[in-house]
Amino acid sequence: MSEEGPLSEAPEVDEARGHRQAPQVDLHGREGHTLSAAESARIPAVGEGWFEQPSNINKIIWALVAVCVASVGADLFSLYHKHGHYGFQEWIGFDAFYGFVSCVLLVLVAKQLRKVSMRDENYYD
Amino acid sequence: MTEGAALIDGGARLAAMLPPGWIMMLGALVVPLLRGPVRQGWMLALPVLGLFQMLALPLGSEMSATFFAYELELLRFDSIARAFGLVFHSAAILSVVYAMKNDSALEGSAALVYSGSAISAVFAGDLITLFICWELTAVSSVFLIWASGNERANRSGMRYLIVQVGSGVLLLAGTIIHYAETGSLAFDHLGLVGFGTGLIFVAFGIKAAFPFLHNWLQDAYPNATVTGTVFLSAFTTKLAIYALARGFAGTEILIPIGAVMAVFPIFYAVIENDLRRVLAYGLNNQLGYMVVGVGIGTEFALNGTVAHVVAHVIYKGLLFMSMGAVLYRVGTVKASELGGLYKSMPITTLLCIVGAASISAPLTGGFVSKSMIVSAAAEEHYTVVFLVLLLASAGAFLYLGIKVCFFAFFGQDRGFRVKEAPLNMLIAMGGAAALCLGIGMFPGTLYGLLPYPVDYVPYTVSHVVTILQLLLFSVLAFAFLRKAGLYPPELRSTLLDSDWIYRRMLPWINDGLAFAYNRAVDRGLGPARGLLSQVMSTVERIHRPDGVLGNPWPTGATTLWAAIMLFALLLLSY
Amino acid sequence: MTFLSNVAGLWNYWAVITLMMIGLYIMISRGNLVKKLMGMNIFQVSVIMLYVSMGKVAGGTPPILIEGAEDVAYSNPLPHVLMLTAIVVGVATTAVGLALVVRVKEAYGTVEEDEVVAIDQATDREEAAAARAAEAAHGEGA
Amino acid sequence: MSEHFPALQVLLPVLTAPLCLLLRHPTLVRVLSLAVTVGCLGISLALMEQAREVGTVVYEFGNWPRPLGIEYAVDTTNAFVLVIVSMIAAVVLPIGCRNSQVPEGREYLFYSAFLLCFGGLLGVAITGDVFNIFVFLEISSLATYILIAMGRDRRAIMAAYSYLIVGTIGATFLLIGIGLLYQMTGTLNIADLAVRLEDVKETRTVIVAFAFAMVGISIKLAVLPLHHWLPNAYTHAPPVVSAFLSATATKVAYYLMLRFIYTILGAGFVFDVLQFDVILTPLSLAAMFIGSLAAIYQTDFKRLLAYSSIAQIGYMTLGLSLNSELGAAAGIVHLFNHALMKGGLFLVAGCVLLRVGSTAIVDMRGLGSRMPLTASALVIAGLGMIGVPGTVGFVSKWALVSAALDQQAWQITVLILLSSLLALVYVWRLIEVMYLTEAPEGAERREAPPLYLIPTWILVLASVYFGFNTESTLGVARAAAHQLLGGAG
Repeated sequence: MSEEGPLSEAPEVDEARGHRQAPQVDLHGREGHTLSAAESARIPAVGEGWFEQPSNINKIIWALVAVCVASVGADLFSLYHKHGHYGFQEWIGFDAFYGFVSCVLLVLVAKQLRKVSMRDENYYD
Repeated sequence: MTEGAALIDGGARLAAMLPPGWIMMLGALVVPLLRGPVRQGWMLALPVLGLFQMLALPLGSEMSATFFAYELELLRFDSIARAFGLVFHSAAILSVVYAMKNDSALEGSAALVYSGSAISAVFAGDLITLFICWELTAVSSVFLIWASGNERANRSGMRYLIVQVGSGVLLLAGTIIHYAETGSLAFDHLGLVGFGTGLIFVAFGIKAAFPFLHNWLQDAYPNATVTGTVFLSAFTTKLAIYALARGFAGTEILIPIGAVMAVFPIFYAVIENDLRRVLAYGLNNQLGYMVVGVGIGTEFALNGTVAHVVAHVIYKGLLFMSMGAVLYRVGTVKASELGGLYKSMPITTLLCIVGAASISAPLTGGFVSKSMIVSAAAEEHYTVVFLVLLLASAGAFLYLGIKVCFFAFFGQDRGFRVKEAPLNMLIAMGGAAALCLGIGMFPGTLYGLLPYPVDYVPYTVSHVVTILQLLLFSVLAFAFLRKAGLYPPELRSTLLDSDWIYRRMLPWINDGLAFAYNRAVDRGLGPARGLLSQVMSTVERIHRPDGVLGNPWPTGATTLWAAIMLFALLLLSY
Repeated sequence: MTFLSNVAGLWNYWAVITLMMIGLYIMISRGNLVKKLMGMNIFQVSVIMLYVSMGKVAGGTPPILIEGAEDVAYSNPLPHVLMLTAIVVGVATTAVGLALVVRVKEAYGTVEEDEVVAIDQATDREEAAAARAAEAAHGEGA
Repeated sequence: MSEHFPALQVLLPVLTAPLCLLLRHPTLVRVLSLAVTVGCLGISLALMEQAREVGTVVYEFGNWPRPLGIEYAVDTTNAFVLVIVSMIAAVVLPIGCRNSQVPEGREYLFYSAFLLCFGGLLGVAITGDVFNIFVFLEISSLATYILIAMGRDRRAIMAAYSYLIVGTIGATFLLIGIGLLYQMTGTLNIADLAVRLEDVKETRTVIVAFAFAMVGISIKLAVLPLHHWLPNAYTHAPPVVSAFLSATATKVAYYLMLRFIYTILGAGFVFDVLQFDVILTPLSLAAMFIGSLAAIYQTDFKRLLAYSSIAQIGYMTLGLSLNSELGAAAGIVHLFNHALMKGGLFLVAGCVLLRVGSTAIVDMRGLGSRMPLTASALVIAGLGMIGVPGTVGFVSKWALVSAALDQQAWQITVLILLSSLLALVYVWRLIEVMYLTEAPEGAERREAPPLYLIPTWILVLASVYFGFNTESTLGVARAAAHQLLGGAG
């Protein structure tokens, strides 16, 4: 498959709703499954999905924060017996902290890696 | 109907005489002769039949054959082999269901031979049998890559084949040397004790994708067909883990190797754009856990390794299946081009989330298996390794699970409106998801299959909460980085990895040497080269059909030769 | 034994060897297919003579049983018998050979080996050239 | 009945041949000869069983005891050769004389010639009398000349003629050798010869006898400088004949060489006193390389196969020249394995000739899609020629390499492996042409008929089967070599 072709050639079935149909890449040249107009209509338009509403996203994030706080809170108020092989594992919120920091670090390091190792998509061709 | 039943009965009796895996390998040969639903049924029947056949074997069964002077142990049925056999069969069944609509006979046969040979390898009791199966997996699996039919896949497949066959050659060489050193071909615990076992170790290491030996994986898997990658993800590397666990359990060097393996692919996974390649990096990262488990080598650690193999094959298969479905429907799995597919493919989305969660979340397979390895590291006081694995857990969950789900199904809607994945794919994914959850919720069954008795209890409040903290804050970190604009954007790109060494550096060196050589030749080695080409052309000239040696002489000449030879014999004897 | 008695005492072998060499030489040197067959015949005859002469027992009579006679030395009959078979084989071979020569003459119009070989090689070369041409044409097409 | 098996083994085909001439009815003749070959196969297998049980099965004609009468003696070695010959005959004969010059209605000539050739070869292998060897050799050779001349091309006639001249020289040399041996011992019986030669071994007459016999057999075996009858004969003969001859005629000659060296003259005498290996080893190595190189540069598929046969004969004689039990076993097992592979390949050539009308390699372009079954048979048998594990070729190479290593002959091992690479080159050339180039325009896609395909695939599948089941080939070959070299039968 060429890298640009199928996407730019994809037929615009419903421009008003921002829909486009994907080209069929297939398992060996089967006919494409073009959506019927009815099927297409059932799918929310671009920007209208539940997960696309900024307010909903904020709700999700706040819910996430709440759960996070709750999990650390369990540590804080010793709601359960915390058990680990090492002493540091029993610190309050150790895993939370470790998870957060290591993820941020991983991303930041990876961004640096990109400077070294990123090449054009067709570098080897 | 009764005839059919009799046929099935006869077939079953025949099959019962074969070692596990052979049913699939032999049955695969028939696949090209069948068409349509018959073929689909046949392809599904083979692994199911194989599974039943394996389950019917009592533990401790053996089967051997004589090959030259060597006694080959085709079947060694112990608990570790049983666990691998079980998960390989399950993976084969799910993958076949997933690939049901793929009507390429070549791909179907190759996939079955590949699965079958991987299963046979697990039951191999000696190194020769292992080698044969080892090479068979290499040779059969490459067709799953070549079946993509494009230039990129062709070349990638060739690189893959060279690496895999190379691994087999090392295994053979190691086996021969090991045999010369010890006189034994048995595939039991080997340990790094000599040059022979060293070569075998490297051979296993290549297939297990050790750091710097890993890149065939990320190179080849994303280039295979939609269905081929699902097969590939299940067998090759896990076979290598099995081989390591069998041959090199407790070899300490494996621990640092595994630790590095668990971390470095994450960096690549973060910035890689092709989501199937992201999964390949993730595969590599999870192999790291297993290698660490083998390296620790205690019963507990080995149990953890086997358990993690079981869980990992299933959930990684599920993730590859969901990305395959996306590729099938949308035509790309590049993160930079995808988004918002949850609207079009809600079921796939849900199943993909289950797969992502199964990496470590409670109630899933990854939770009950991976934690055994991490705990084993702690129990044996490998503190640094413990912390590294913990970090990798958080990273893997985030950048494999979240990233794949988020960029493919949520994120910015790119407007693709496609159909939900085909039914057979959904069934396969659903089956895999059910297994993930089943293992996670009822770990006792899994633990019962492990090679050693298990007294590990995964579901303690402490464990659940701490893991939840780790995972939740990973997600929080992701949300934070996205909001803060620190998260690297998805870019269409190629990332340099160790494959750069053989795809770029070696050719450069080669070109440089060729240049130097040509210069030297121009300066005065010309005559030598001329001589060489002259020799070559002379060889061709005299062997060509019109040359002296390629052309039948007239009878007189042969007669003369007969006389000459007679004379020579007489001369020699006098 | 002196050289002379060597030659004289074993004269039958010398004769055989001479015949054999003549036969071989004809087969090597003559290009005419019929002459080659004749050379082959001479060569075979030399072997027959070798066998027959080795069956002779000095002072022996032909191996026909003489009734009532004692102390009669008989020549060894076996080589003669063997050679009856060998002669049959030789005749058969010659017949097949001559039949083939007839066919060669029909197919090629000549019975000189060098000419036949030249024709054959020309055919071979044509085939090879056609092969190369086809390959080259294919190479351009691809 | 079963005690007469040795006699029946030869008499059945030899007597059926003239019967065919009388009957003339094409179908009848065909069925009859087929029945005879299948019967011979059964007999040979039974003989093999008997020989493995009792060591040597002896059959005395007219109950005349050794050394007066003619006896047939079957031990493991010649039982193995008998099985090879009759197996190949039974597999290839059903194809009959298609693709040859035989005019319609005169197929009975083909069948009688084939049966004579077949019976002659069996006779050579089975008999325990050296003069009988000569007679049977000539019977089979005369039939062979006729069979070769049946080829479609006029070059077949010339090939037959050349083979006739050269082959007759070979047989006559053998006859001279036999005569000289008789002169020294007064016996023609092989077992008796071996005993009586002990006293007179070092005489010049025996040495000369040895030289004549060896050169004679070498011609029939196509050892390197004496091989030039072979390529033309195999190239231009009808495919079935090529398949049969390549799989059997040289094998029987190899058996003769084994018999003369090990049973009659004794390995100690041949190798230590006469130093036959000094000549045989370099010739074998040269055959391996020159044969393979010539195969690489051929433009005709059948001729390529013929040259590859010369290389393969090199492997067999190399095993012999190693002068060890393992070496002889390697040679014997390669008899069988090569018969399967080369027989299969020549039948593939027959399929190609039938459908494509030529066996030029360029005409085989795109065969992979035009005749998939034929092409895949070629690939599998070709892998065997290279010696890929899982094929009989590998078994042979393995046996040969381990024999060479056993003698500490490292350099020979290396050369064996190198020459395998050459085999890779010429097999790859064929694969490339068949699968990686497109079919010429207008080429029809038509698979060969089952009549051709079934025998071809029987041989090809057997070549895979015996790549795994080594007990019934290598095991027997080792037993045969053990018996030949004087171990307890």
